[in-house]
Amino acid sequence: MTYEEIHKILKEKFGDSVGELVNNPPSDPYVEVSAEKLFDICLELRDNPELDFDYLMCLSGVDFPENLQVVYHLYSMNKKHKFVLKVTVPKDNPKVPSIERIWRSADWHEREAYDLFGIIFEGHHNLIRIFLPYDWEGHPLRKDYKEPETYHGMRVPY
Amino acid sequence: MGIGLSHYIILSAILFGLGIFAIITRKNAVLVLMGVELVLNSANINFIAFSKFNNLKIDGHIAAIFVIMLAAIEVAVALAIVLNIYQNYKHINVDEIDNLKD
Amino acid sequence: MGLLNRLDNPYETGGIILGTLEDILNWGRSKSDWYLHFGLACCAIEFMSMNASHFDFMRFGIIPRATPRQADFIMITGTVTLKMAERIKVLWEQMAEPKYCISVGSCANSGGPYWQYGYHVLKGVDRIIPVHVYVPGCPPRPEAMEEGMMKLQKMIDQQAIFRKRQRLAEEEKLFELQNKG
Amino acid sequence: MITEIVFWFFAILTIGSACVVVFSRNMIYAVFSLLFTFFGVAGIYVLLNADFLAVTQIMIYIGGILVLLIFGIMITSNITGVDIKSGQTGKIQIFFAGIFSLIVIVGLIFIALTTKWYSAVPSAEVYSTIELIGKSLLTNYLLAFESASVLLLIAIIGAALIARRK
Amino acid sequence: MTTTKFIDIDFSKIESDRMRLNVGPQHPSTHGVLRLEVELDGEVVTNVIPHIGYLHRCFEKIAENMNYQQVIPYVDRMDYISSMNNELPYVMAVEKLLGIKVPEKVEYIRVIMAELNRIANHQIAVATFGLDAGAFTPFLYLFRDREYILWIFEKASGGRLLFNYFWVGGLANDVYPTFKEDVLNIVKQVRKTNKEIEELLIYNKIFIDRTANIGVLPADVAINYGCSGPVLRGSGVKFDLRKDDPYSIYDRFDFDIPVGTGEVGTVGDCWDRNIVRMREMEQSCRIIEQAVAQMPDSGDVQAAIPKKIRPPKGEVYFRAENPKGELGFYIISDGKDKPYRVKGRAPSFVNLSVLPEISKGYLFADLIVILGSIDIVLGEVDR
Amino acid sequence: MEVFNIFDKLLGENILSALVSVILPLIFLIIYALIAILGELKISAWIQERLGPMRTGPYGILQPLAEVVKLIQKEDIVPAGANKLLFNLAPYIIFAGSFAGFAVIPFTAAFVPAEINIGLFYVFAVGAFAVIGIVMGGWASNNKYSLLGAMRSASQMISYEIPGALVILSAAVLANSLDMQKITALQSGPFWNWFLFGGPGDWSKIWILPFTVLLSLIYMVSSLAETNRTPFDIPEGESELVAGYHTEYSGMKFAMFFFAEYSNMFIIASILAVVFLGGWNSPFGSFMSGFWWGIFWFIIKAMFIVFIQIWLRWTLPRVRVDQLMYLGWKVLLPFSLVCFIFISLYRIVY
Amino acid sequence: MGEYLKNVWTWFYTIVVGMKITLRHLFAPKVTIQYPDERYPIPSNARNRLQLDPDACNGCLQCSRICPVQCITVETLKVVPNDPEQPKMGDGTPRKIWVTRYDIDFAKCCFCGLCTTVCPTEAIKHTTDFEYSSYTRDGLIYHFSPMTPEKVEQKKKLLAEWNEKQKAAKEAAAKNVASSENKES
Repeated sequence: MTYEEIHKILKEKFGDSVGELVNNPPSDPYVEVSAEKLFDICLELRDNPELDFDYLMCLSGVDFPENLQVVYHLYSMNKKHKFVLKVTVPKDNPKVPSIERIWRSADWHEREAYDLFGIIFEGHHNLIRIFLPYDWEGHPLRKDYKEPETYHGMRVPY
Repeated sequence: MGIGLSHYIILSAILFGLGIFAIITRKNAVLVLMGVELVLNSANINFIAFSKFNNLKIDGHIAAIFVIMLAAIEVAVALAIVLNIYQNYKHINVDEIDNLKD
Repeated sequence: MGLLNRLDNPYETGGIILGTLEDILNWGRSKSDWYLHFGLACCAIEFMSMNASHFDFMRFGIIPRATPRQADFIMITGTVTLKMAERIKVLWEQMAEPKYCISVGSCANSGGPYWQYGYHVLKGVDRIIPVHVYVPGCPPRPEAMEEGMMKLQKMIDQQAIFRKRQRLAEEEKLFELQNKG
Repeated sequence: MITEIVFWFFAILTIGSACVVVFSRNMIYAVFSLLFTFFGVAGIYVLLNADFLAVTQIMIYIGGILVLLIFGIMITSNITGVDIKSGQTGKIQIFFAGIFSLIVIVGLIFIALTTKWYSAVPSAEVYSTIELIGKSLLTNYLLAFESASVLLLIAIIGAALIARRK
Repeated sequence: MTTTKFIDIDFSKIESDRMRLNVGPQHPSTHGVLRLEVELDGEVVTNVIPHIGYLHRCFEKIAENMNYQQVIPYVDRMDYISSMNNELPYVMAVEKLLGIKVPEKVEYIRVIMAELNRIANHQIAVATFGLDAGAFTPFLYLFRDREYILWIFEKASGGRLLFNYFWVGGLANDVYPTFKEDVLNIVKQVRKTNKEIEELLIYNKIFIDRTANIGVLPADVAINYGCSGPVLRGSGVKFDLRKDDPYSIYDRFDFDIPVGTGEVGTVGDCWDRNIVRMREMEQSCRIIEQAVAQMPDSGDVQAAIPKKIRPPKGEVYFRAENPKGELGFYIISDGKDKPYRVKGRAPSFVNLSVLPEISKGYLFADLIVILGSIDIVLGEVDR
Repeated sequence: MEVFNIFDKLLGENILSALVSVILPLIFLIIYALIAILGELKISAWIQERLGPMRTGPYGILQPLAEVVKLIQKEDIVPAGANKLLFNLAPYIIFAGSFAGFAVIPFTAAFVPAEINIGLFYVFAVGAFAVIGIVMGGWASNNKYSLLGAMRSASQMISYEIPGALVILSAAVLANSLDMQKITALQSGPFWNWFLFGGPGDWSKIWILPFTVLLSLIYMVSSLAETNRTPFDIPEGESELVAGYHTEYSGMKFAMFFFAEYSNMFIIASILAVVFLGGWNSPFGSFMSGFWWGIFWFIIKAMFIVFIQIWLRWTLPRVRVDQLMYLGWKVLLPFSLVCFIFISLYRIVY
Repeated sequence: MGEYLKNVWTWFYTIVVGMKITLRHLFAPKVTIQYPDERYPIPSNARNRLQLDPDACNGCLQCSRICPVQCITVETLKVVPNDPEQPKMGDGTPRKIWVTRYDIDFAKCCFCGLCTTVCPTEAIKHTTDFEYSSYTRDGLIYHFSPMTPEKVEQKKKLLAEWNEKQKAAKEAAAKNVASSENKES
């Protein structure tokens, strides 16, 4: 199935929660969806036998100057088609529903996005830091992040 | 003074007394078992001592072999019971194991 | 005490027994170095290559040990992150004297490629434990690690156990420093 | 002379380590000093010309029973700690137990010293017991031997059944 | 930060006779610096909690501060065992953003190098897997062969382990004249050693008993966890990006996708994951032979690209079949000479997350074997 | 008949000879251990197409010596949480257990440190000390890896004592003795008189020939398990338990463990050599036999078995704990029982 | 039972097969290269220690700019036209820039080879020398510039004087212009 067809199915089912398909090559086409409906949309994407997205390729957080974004790259093993979802959340309240229960691979990816960007995935069973130590402060992949001077008595900058 | 029969008997008597003391005072079931082992060992010393000082009759040795065998059996079964008790009570204090399992 | 004092004197003034003894002890130490099996990152792969048949680290009498208690030296092969640094400190403390440390690769020497923006990388392992030999490279060739090892052996060989050859060792260090510039 | 030294050595080893077994509050010390008790008893056996029994003692008591006991303690205690304390019963109980066992010991010693034992002077000629033991086990004591083996079998099965997890 | 939580384990749930064992980060068998918190009931593993991040080298932050060319050395250091395979998706992602096509010869050299590196990677994987099972000698036989491959890499690119060889738009330099013969010799040597390893290790009954029926990963669980590469194929899923989503020139070669069949145990056990790697080495040999035969002798090794790489505004997700699985790069460009965001979708990172799922109920010794069969590289997990 | 009275022998009139018979094995043990360590390093290296130690003395032959010199100097650490007394005691108990076995090993026809008539049984029994020592050390270290390693080691050694004992029993039935000297003497003559090939006797021994070969294999396997060597080195399996029960040991105490392992290897090897390979007998009948030749043949045979142990170690992967138990209880035990029964039947018939 | 016996046989058989292979390797020729005595011939393009040819370096700073890890520190001074030395580059062209400092910190270098590819004069090159481990951290910082500190000071002074002169000349020229303008007006 092409991006347009998938988008049409989603649009019919969820209406305004699904944004327009943005397609400007060489970038991959993507769709912006609202954070509230994300869980249902993902469930539909996985369980609709026509769509059958059983494989979450990648989940990335992005820090744009005014807001944070989570990007979901989906793939279907059987149908061999791809799809890209984007969720935009404000910086002061970065809350996205967790889709860990739909694709287990989202578990660690969400923890990573939480660790590095501070995006809070609601409903995640174990949202703790994954790379950095548990007592680390700040989310380093945000553009305004300043590295700490010391950590446990060890100097951090060169 | 050469080492005579009485030396061995006294040695085994002391060992016996110590074993009895351990059996009475110890709370832990495994330590009680260890007391029993001491008692059995003291008995064995007697058997063999008597055997030696009786013109090397072999009967004492046979008896000792059976005692050793019995000790092995006893420890195996007793430890199995102890493990079972531990699984039910989470401790093996013999004084506190006083209710029958229903 | 008098005897001890005399024995304590350097070679030249007659402490021959202790001098020879020290030679033997140093020989044993330098020829039989057991390392702590401790790989961190890319350099660890080259380190494995060095253990493999083509380079055969064991030629130098070096045997891997899994526990720090039995190891004589530790090779920090790879990037030390802040999360890891405390563990390395503990490991170092667990090792039995006499102990040595070789820092292998740019990352362990100074943070390497990550020294600038690596917010989670310790910039040089010498900030937490003493380092005896620095081996440069990213990752160093297995031969380079062996060369570093030989440098360490040379250093151990001339170590002063009974304070005999302190002067010699200092001279050696000075020479090394001058040669670098 | 030499026999005496050896006897006293083993007697003191046995009694001393048995005292540790009985009085130590640390279960680990207790169980490991049992090793020396058993070893001492084995030494006594050697003195008594019971070579086969001495080796059997080492093999079964040290190699088998002691290991089982250690496992028992390890499984039934918090095994991660090194010092495992064992509680003893109340002071009065200890007192009475002490009195009782002292009476037993003194009584036994009294009996041992006063009784006129039939004591043949052991002949200087000593010989191996292993052949005799083997022969008598399969002749005079055959019934006991066989029933013992049946008992062992039952004990193995029973122990396995009891200890098995439900 | 208000939301920073500490270790999440609910200690009240743990029974008193369970033992908690801390494996790593300084443990001989964790393939780097992984820490596993293992809950043992006797010898049986009841729960595993991986703690990663001991090699978190801030790749994504650094990539935002480098220009597109300078990122390549850092990409090398992600999965340091198969650097060529790492560079491939990155440079192809940037080329896709730029919209350029590289010369024919470059494609062939890239494929040959990537497949050689795949062999080298699988050699390490099988070797360390054998080491986890306690076999030391096959480890050294495989490392001996890997050394010959590294010699080719060094002659071609100058680096033994980290190459910086694939550049955006081409290669750093052309290969040396006797390249083809060397590669064909390697293929011969690899086949010979693999046969020996199969006899010595893979079909050894002790090894089979150690690995068969252990750590069974069913296909649907594997897909749901996002596993890829030999871990997924070991579960019997015939999924290989070189065939299913062809990139570069992989559609020109004839090769098979080996999958786990449960030859000695259940489909998806450790032995299957391992045998997939063994068989993949053979397939890589086939690809290399075909590529060497088809490769043009002369030609450019660098496409015409501007000196300063400034891709247009946009974003791209490009994935390729790394030896360990699907390696994807998600690059957002804002039109400047430095990428706005680079996210590496590391296969090991995803594959490792399946470990708690497949190691419950096995013995502690099996846990080590299961971890070895997943074949992770911590540089990639932690990035 | 010789009498087991080691004390009379030790402290009798001839103290000097007694001392010699104690010290000689110790010296031999030290020299042997150095050679075996070097052999292990070199053979493992050659199997792996490497060279092994090359830079300590010519071809690295001084390597073990350097290691000893180094281990003497190492700091002797007692971990913070450890039980000091037991921690320090354990290596000596293990070493004593393995060295005690040397008391009865017949090096040659005329020399055996302490000749006793139940030698085989004795060697087997003193092995029990090693179990206790390992458990002691593992526990006292206050380290979970050590403890797990010690528990595994103890259960493994106890399980494999049974098939081993059955093999010894079969040998005793065949030889009608437990005296190692006597067993060796029985196998005098050319090599087909060895118990490996059915022992001395007429052609009827062809019936038990497969069983004796099988028995020697069973003993080889169970002895590997008892000495904790690959494929049964689970207690110290590097990939699981860092170094098993001696994880926390350093310096000289670790060297004791090391020594004990190698001396155990030799004891096992010499039992095999005595029981199945004719001990100090020359393989060619009376040709090349005598006091010194006896020592030569005995050591050659024992060293060959040590070599096989090393060879196996560098060939095989490690088995798992439950497989080890399976192998011990469900494979070796039935097989050795069958062999025992057949050999007993043979003895009854012939 | 059959299964059981077969299993036991496979155990035995595969072990024997393995032992056969290892025995064969025991007598096979060894592949070890005994490093300090024998060496593997390192290919000429291998990337090991960097070496600067100070004669060829024209101080363009490209290497320090391309370096991903910023391990190259270069400081330059302009050559003044009235310098009494009038230095020449390696190929004979007159030098325009003094390289007063050229330090490479090999404790940071990642040996990616980017600096060698951007160098216009091939002054910086990878050598095949890898044996330069050091007892101290500072021993890994290499100073390639041949100029002594005194000489640098001298050149700095020269440049400052020249700059002064230039400035003065410029001012004078400006004044001249201004005065001439003044004159004209």
